[in-house]
Amino acid sequence: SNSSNGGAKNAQNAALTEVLNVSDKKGGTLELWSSQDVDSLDPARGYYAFVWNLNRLYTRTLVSYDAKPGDAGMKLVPDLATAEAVLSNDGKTYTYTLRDNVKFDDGTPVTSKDVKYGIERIFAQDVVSGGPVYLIEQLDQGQKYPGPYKDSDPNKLGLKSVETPDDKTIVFNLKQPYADFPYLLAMPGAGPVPAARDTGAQYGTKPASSGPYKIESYAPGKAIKWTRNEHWDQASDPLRKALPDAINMTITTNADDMDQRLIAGTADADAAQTGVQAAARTKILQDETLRANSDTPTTGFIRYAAMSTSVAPFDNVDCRKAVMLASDPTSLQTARGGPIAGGDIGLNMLPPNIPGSEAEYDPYNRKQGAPQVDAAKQALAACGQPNGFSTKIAVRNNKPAEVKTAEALQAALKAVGIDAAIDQIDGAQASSITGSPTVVKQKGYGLIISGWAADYPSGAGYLQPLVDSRYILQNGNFNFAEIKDPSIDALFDQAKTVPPAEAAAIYTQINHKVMEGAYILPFVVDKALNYRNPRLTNVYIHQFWGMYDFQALGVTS
Amino acid sequence: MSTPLLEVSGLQKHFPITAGLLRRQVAAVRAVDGIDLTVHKGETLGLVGESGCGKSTAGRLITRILEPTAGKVTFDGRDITHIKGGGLRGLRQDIQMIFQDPYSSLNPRHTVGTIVAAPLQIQKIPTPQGEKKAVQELLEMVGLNPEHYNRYPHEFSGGQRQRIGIARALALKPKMIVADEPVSALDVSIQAQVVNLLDDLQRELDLTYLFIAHDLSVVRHISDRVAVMYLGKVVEVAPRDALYAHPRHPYTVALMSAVPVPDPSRRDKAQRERVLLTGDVPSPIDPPSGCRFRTRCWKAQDVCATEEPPLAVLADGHQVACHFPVSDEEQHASGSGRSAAAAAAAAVATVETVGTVDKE
Amino acid sequence: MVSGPGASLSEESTHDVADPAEGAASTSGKAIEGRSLRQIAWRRFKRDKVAMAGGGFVIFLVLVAFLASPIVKLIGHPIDAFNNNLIDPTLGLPIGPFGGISGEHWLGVEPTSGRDIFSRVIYGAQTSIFVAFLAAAVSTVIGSILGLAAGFVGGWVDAVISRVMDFLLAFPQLLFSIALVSVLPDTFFGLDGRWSRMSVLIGVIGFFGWPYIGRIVRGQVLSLREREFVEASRSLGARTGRILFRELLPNLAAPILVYTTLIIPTNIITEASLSFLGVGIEAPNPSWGGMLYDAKSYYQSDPTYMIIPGVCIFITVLAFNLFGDGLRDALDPKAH
Amino acid sequence: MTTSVPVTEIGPADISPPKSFLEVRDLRVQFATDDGIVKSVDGVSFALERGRTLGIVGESGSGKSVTSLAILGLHRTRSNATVGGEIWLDGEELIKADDERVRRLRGRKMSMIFQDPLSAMHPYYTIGQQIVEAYRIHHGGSKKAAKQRAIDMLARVGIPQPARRVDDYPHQFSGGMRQRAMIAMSLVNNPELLIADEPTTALDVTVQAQILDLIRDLQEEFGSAVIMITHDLGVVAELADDILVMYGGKAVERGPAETVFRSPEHPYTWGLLGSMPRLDREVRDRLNPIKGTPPSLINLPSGCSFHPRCPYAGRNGDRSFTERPELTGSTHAVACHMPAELRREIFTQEVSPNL
Amino acid sequence: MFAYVVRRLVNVVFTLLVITLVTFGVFFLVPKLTGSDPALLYVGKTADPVALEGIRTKLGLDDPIHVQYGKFLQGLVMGRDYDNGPDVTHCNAPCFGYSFKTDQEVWPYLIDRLPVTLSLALGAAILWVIGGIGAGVISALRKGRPADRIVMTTALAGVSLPIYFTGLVSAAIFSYWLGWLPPPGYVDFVVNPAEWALNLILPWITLAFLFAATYARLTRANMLETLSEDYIRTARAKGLRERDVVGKHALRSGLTPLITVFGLDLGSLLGGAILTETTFNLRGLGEATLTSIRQNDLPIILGVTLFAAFFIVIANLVVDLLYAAVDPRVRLS
Ligand SMILES: Nc1ncnc2c1ncn2[C@@H]1O[C@H](COP(=O)(O)OP(=O)(O)OP(=O)(O)O)[C@@H](O)[C@H]1O
Ligand SMILES: Nc1ncnc2c1ncn2[C@@H]1O[C@H](COP(=O)(O)OP(=O)(O)OP(=O)(O)O)[C@@H](O)[C@H]1O
Ligand SMILES: [Mg+2]
Ligand SMILES: [Mg+2]
Ligand code: NI
Repeated sequence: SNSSNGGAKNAQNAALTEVLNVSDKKGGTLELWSSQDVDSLDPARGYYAFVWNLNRLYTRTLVSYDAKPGDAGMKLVPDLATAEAVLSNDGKTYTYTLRDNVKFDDGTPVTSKDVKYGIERIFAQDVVSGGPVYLIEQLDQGQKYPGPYKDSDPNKLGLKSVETPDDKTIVFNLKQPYADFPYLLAMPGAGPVPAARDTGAQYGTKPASSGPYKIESYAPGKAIKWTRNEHWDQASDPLRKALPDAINMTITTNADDMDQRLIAGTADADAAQTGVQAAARTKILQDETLRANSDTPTTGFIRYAAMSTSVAPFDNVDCRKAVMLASDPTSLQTARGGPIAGGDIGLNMLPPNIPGSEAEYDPYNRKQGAPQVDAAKQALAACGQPNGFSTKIAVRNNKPAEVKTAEALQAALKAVGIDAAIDQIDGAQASSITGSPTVVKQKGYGLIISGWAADYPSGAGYLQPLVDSRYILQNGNFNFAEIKDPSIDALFDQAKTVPPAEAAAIYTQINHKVMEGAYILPFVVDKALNYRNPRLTNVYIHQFWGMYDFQALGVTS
Repeated sequence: MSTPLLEVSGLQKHFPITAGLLRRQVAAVRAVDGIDLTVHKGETLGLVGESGCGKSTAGRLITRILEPTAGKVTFDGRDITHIKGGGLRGLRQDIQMIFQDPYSSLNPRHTVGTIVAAPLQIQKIPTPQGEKKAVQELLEMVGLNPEHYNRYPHEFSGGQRQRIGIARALALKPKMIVADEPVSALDVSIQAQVVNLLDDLQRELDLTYLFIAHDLSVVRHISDRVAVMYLGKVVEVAPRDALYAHPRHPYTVALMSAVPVPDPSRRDKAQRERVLLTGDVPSPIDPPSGCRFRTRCWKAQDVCATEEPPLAVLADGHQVACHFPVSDEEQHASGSGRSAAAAAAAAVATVETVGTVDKE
Repeated sequence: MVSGPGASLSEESTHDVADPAEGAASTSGKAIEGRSLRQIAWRRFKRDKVAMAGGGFVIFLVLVAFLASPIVKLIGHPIDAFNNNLIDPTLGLPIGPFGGISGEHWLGVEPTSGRDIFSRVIYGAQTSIFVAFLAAAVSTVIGSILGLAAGFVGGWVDAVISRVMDFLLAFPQLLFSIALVSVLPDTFFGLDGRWSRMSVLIGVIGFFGWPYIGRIVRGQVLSLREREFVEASRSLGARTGRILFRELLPNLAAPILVYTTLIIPTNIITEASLSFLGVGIEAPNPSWGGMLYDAKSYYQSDPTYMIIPGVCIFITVLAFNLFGDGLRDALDPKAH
Repeated sequence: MTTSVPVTEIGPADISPPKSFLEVRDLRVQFATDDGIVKSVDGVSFALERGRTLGIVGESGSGKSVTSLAILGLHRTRSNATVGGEIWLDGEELIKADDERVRRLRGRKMSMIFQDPLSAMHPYYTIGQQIVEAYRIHHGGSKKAAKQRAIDMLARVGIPQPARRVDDYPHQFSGGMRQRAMIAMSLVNNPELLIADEPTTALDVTVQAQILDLIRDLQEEFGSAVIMITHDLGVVAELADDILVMYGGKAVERGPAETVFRSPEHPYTWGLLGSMPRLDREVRDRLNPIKGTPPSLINLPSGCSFHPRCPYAGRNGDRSFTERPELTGSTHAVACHMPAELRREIFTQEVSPNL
Repeated sequence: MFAYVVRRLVNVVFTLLVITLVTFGVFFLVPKLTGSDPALLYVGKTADPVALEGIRTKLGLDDPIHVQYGKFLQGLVMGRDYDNGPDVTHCNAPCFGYSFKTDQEVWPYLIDRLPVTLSLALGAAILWVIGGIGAGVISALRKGRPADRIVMTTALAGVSLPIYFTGLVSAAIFSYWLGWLPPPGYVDFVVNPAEWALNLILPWITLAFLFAATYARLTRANMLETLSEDYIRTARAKGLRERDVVGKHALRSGLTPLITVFGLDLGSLLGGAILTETTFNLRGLGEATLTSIRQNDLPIILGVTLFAAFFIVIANLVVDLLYAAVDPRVRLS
C-alpha cells in the first residue's frame, strides 16, 4: 500500500535509503513483537543491539545517532546536550551543557549529576553487569572506582574523572585524547539515572525515563508496555518524534507465529530485527506485494571463523590461507540464509557501516563463489601439510545457523584433506570456553565460529576487540585468533589520536593486515530480511543498528 | 522302637512383624511356640493340625531351612539347632524334604534330569556310573520312565511331578525325610499312588518320615505315631491306633469327629457323634492365654485361661497337653458328645467372636 | 510419563500340555526330546503374524544399523556431502517438488546444505538402534542385578534399592538427562565425537531406565522366592549364588527379555527427544530427533523434510512395540 | 443293553416335557482354545427333585464346575464356550432361553456357592452391600428392608452380631465366616436350586463340618434342590441322596448314594474307593490306586475314556478301545461295557474285600 | 489413618530434601565439570576479572557447597537477604533466590509459568482419562472384535509417535494449511477464555493422544483381568445385569490400578511438559526447565526441579490416600 503524503513508493529495501510514509500524525499503538526477550531494560546492562535501539525511547544520552536513513544516521548529534562537546586540554577534556526542560517521568529535572551517576553505575560491574565497559577503561584512570554502591563520597559521586560543576554542566577528563569518546557517551549506559530511583540490580524492572516514553510495565518473557512520559517536552528533543501514544512489545516463543502476524498485519515489526524465519522468508520472497514491504539491511555483523594461532598448524599463515581458499563461499552463504536473507559473501573483515571499509577488497577471490581447491592445496603444501591435517571447529550450540556454517566449512575442508571435527560448545558458556585462550589451546579449537558487530561505528569499535593483542583476555576473549601483531596494535593507537577521516584510512590498513595474515575467514556480511507492516509511518532503516529506527515509527490506524 | 533319630525340645519360631522405615519389630507371629517331638529311626511320625498351626514351620525348622528362635533340635545325636556352613550342608544329606505343591516345587526352566541331578552336584556326590545313569536310576526307583530325563516339569501330571520331587529328595540317600503335605494337592487316585510309593521307599531304604498333613485319614494310613498341633503347640502325641481309637485332647476329639465318613449309611450316627467346634483358629500373633484351645473348647474352665497345660504323659502312653483330658466314658457315651459339645460351644461362642475372629 | 511396561509376567505359562507324559508303566519306544517352554513360545509367536512382521522389521533395522557405512558408500552420497546445486540459494530450499526427491536422492535433500536425506536416515537408524539397544542393555544389567538383590536379599537392601528406584521413577528424568548429557565430556576412551556422544546417551538413558527393569525383576523374584523350588534348592544345600543364577535367573529370562524389548522403543523415543532438544547426537552426525529439530523451521516450506524422520521414528518404534507385545503374549499368554 | 448310539442322536423325539424339577439332558460344553477343542462336559444327563441333594464327584478337571456353570447359564457371557443339550428347570428349557430370562432366574430360582469365598466376593463392597444387591436385583424394595433381610440371613447362617458385621468387608471375615456369608448371599432369594461347588475344599475339617451342617439344615428349612460338587467322597456321603460320578467330562455312574457306595459298578468308582484311606475301616497295608493319570480333555482316549487306566479293559475284546459306553440303567446307571452281572461279580469278589 | 498421613508428609519433606540435595549437587558440579562459570553468565559479553570476582562473592559462588546449600535451604524456609547494590532486598520464603541470568526472583517467575503448565496438564488429563479409559473399556468388552482391534491399533500407534512429531504435523495441518486454529501459543485464561482454549486445543489433543494410548492399553489389560475374577462370576451368578456387572463391579476394581499411573503422570506433567511445551511454544515450567539448564541458571534449575518433584511427591501421596479410600483392604489393614 502507498502512503498518501509523500515519501517513496514501497519496494524491497526502499526503507534503506529513504523515509517511507512520512507523517507527523500522533496516536495509535505501535505493536512490536519479538521472539527474544530483552537482556535488560537497565540502560547500563543491556547489550543487545535492538535493546539499545529501544533504549532511545526512554533513555536520552548526551549525544545520539541522528534520526536519518543512510549514512547520515551514522553521525552523532547532541541529544541531552545542547551542542557537541567543547574540547579542551589538547582534546582530553570534553565539556557538555545540558538542555533545559529535560525531565524524568516523575517530573524531576535531569541534571548533570544524574548523568554522572548513571555513568558511575557502570563501574559497579558486580551489581550492574552485562553492558559495555568502555567507559570504565577511559574514566577509571587508576582510581579503581568501585561504583556508587561502595562509594565513600556522601553524594555517591566519587568518580574523579567526571566533574559536575553545576547541574547543567558535565566535564570529562581523559588521560589521552580519544576521538571515539563521544560514541561511548552515545551508548545507553551513559544515560542519566536518578540516584534516588536506583534499585541496583533490580533497576531494569522499572528504569527511570528521560525520553518520550516510560516503561509502564514489564513482564519478563511476555511483554513490555511503554506509555508517554508526560514530562517529556518535544521542544527539548529535536531528535525524537514520539508519534504513537503507546508502544507494546510482545514477546513470543514462536517466531513463525510472529512472522505470520507480521504478514497478516497484526504486528508492526520484529523488535529484534533478526530477520524472518525460513517459512516466512519463502513466502515473502515469492510474493511481490509482501516482498515490497520488506528490507534486507546489513546488520553490521560479519559472520566468520577465526583461526586460532595458538593451535597448530594455524600458527602457520599458509595453513590459514589453505582454509581461506578451500572454504566454499556459496555453501557458507546458503547456510546463513542465502544472498538475500543471509547476506553477501564476506570478502574482508570490515563491514560496510564502518568508515574505512572497502566493498570490493577481495584478497582471497571469494566473490566468485566457489572453493579454490588447487590454490588451497598449494597453500597446504607451502605450510608443510600437503595431505591436509586434522583440527576442530568450535561452534555455539544455541546458534543453529552457526552450526550449519560449521558443517558447510567442514564439508568444504574435507575436499582438500583437512579433517575438521565439529565441537558444539554450550552457547551460554561460550565466553569461558572459546573466550578462554587456555581452553581453546587445551581443546585444540583451530577454528572458532562467531559473529561480531561494532559497538560504535569506528574501526576501533569494530576491529580492535577482534585483532588487537591487548584485547586477548583470559575470559570473554574475542580475539579468538590471538593475533599478536605489534604493527596492528600500533595502528590502533595511532588512529585514536587523529580525526575520523584519517582514522578510516588507518582502519583500512589494519583490515588489509588482518586479511593478509589470513587470521579470520569471513563468511558473510550479515543481512536480515525484515518485514514492515505497511501501516507504519516514518519508516527507515537506521544504518547504525541496521534496523528500523523504533523511536521514529508511527502508525496509521 | 530304637533310639530316637530326631529330638526336638522347646522349639520356637517367631516371625517378626516389622513396620515403618526403620523396620522396627512391632509384633511377632508365633508360628511355632515351643514344641517337643521325638522321631525314632525307621518310623513315621504324622503331624496334623489345622491350617496355619505351624506344621510347615516346624518342618522347616527341623530341616534347618529356617533358623529356630529358641529350643533345641538334635539329629542322630548331634545338636543341629544352630548348625551353619559346612555342617549344615552335610546335614542336608541326612534330612531331605518333599514339598506340598508339585507345581511350584520344581523349577519350570529345568529338565527333570537337571532337577534330580541338582542334589548330586550341590553336594558333590560322586557318581561312578555317570550322573545321567544315577539320575535315571532314581527316576526308575520312583516309578518314572528314565527316558523322561530331558523333559520339562510342565509336561508331567501332578502325581508324576511329585515323584520327581521324591526322586530329588532321595538322591542324597537321606536318613530322614520331612514330607510337608506331599499329597494334599493331588487327586485321590493319584494320592494313593504317591502314598504307596512313600510306603515302599520307606521299606526299601529304611527311611524315617516326618509326615505333615491335614488329612487325618492319610496320616492314619501312613504313620506309626501321630502328633497333633494346635496354634504353634503340640497338644497330643500318641501311637497311631491309640490316638485314633482314644483321642484324649478335646481338640483331637473334635478334629477326628469332624472328618466326614464316606459311608452314607453311617451318616446319621456320625453326625450325632460329631463334636462341632465354633469359629477358627485364633491368630498366632496374639494367642489366647493359658491353654490355647480354651476359646473353642467345650470343657474349658477358669484354670485353662491362666495356666498353660504341659505336654504330659498319661497313663495310657498318650502325651497330652490338657487340664481336662477326654476320658473313654465321655467318648463312648453315645450321643452325649454332641449335645455336650454343642452346649459348651454355644457358651464360648461370644468369647470366640470377640477374642479371635476379629484378629484375622 | 509413566510408560513402563506394566503387567506382571509369570514365568510358568503352561500347565498340563496336551500329552501328559505317560506313567512309568507304559514305555514309549522312542526317547522323546522335551519340548521346552522356549519352543512352545516360539510356536505361539510364529502364529502372531503382526508380531512376526514387527520382528522382521526389527531385524531389518538392525542389519541396516550395522551396515550403515557400506550402504551409504554404495549409494554414493556421503552423509556430509553438500550439494549447493540442488538448493535454491535465495530460499535455501531443495529445488524440485517434495524436498528434491529424485532418482539420485531417494528421499530428497536437506534444505540449505543439500545433503542426501536417505544416507542421513540410514545413519540416523544406526544411531537410534545402537543407542536404544545398548541403553536397554545397560538398564537390563543394572536393573536385573539390583532387582535380584532387592528381591532376594530383602530387608534393608530391598528397602534401600526400592527407595532408590521409587526415587528415580519419581524424578524429573528428562531434566536430568539433559543436564547430564551436557555435562559429560564430549570425547573419551578415544572414541570419536559421534561414538562418545552415543556412549554418553547410552549411559544416561540406560541409567534412567534401570528402575523399570529393576522393579519388574524385584517383583518376579519376590514371587519366585516364595516358590517351593527355591526352598527345595536351599534344602539341598545350594549356596545363594546357585539359587540366584541357576534357579531364579532362568525364570527371569523371559520377563527380562520381554521388558528389555519393550524399553527399546522407549529408548528410541528418548534418544530422539534428547536430540530434538539439542542435547543428543551433534551435527553433522545425523539422528532422527536432530533431523526433526532441524525440520521444525521448515515444516511449512519443506514438509517432506519433517515427515521423513518422523515416519522413521514412528515405524521403528511401532515395529519394536509390536514385536515386544508379541513376545510378551508368546511368553506369557496370561498377560493378555 | 449296550448299544453305542451317542446320546445326541436320540433326536427330537426326546423332547418330552420333563417330570423332574431339574433335568439335564445330554449336556455338552466345549471350549475352543489355542491347543484345540476342550470337551469339558461331554453328554452328561441327570435329574433332580426339590428337596433332594445330588452329589457330583470326580477328579480335578472332570467337568464338575463347568457343568454347574452351564446350568446357571454362566458360559453365555463372553466366553469361548459352546453349550449343547438341554437343561430343564421347573418345566423351562434354559439353554435355548434368552439371556434376559436366564438372568432373571439366576440368583433367584437357582443360585450358587463358590469354592473360594474370598475371591468370589468383591473386595471393595461390604458383605452387606453384596447381599443387599443380590436381594434387590430380584425383589427391588427399599435398601433398608433389603439390609434387614441381609442381617437376618447372616444371623441365620450363624454369623454372630450380624447387625454389626454386615458392614464389614470380606477380608475382615475369617475363612469360615466368609463361606457362611457366601451361603447367606446365595440363599437370600430362597432359591429352589442351590449349587454348591466345592464349598468346603478351602476350609479346615472342623470348619468344614460346621458348613456342611449348615447346608443340611438350610436345605431342610428351605426345601431346595441341592447339587453338591466335590472330590471328597466323604463329603458327598454326608450330604447326598444321589450321586453322579464324573470322569473325563462324562458321567460314568449315577445312582442313590447308598447304592453307589455299597455296590458301585464302575471300575473308576471302585478305583476311587480303593484309593481312599478311611477312618471307618481298619488300616490297610496298601492302598489300591488307579494306575495312570486322568486323560486330556482335548485328546480323549478312544472308546471308553477310562480304558487306559482300567484293569478290566480287555475283558470285552476291543470294545473298550473303540466304542463309547453309554450310561445305562434307571435308578443305578453305569457307563461300562462289562455286563452288569460281571460287574457285580467283580465288585463282590475282587474289589470289595480290599476296601 | 491420621498417623499414616503424618508419616507420609514427613516422608514427602524428606524426599524433597533429598531431591534438592541431589539437584544441588549435580548442578553445583556441572560448572566444575564443564569449566563454565555462572558468574560469566551473569556478566554477559564483557568479562572484567575484578567484576567476576565481585559477582562470585555476591552470588555466593565462592562459598563451599554446603554453605551454598545451607543458604538455599534457609531461603526456602525463612527467606533470605540479597544485596542488590544500593540496598538489601529481603526475599520472602519460599525464596529460591534470583536468576543468575535475569536477576528476577525465581519464585514469582515459577508461579507466573504455572498457569500455562497447569492449563496444559489438566486439560490434557481430562481428555486422556475420558478417551483412554473409554477406549480401553470398549476394547476389553469387545475383546477380539473389530472395535477392539481398531482401538488397540490406534493405541499402539499412539504410543509409538513422539509428541514433537505429532505436534508439528498437527500444527502444520490445522494452523498452517487449514488455518482452523491459531498458531500455537498461549493466551491467559483471564485475558480471553475462548482464545485460551483455542490455543490449547492442539497441545491438549496431542498430549492426550499419547497418554490416552497408554491408558487404553492399561485399562484394557486391567479390565480383562478383572472380568476374569471370581467375584465377577459371582455378580453374574446373582443375576446382575451385564451393564451393572461391568459398571458397578468390574470398573471399580479394574480402574483402581490406574489411579497410581494417573497420579504419577499428572504429577510429572505438572512439573512441566518439556517436549510439549517446546513443540507448542508454551512458556510453562517445562520450557523454563529447558532454558534454565541451557543457561546453567542454577536458582531456576533448583526451583523447577523442586517444583516438579513437589508435584510428583504430592501426587504420590494423593494416590496413596485415594487408594486407601477406594480399596478397603488397604484402608483397614
Ligand atoms: N516367613 C513367614 N513370615 C511370617 N509369618 C509366617 C512365615 N511363615 C509362616 N508364617 C506364619 O506362621 C503361621 C504358621 O504357618 P505354617 O505355614 O507353618 O502353617 P501350616 O500349619 O503349615 O499351615 P498350612 O496347613 O496352611 O500349610 C501362619 O500364621 C503363617 O502365617
Ligand atoms: N474357559 C475355559 N476355557 C478352556 N477350558 C476350560 C475353561 N473352563 C474350564 N475348562 C476346562 O474344562 C475342564 C473341566 O473343568 P472344571 O472346572 O469343570 O473341572 P472340575 O471338575 O470342576 O475340577 P476341579 O475339581 O479342579 O474344580 C478342565 O480341563 C478345564 O481346563
Ligand atoms: Mg503348610
Ligand atoms: Mg471345579
Ligand atoms: Ni474305646
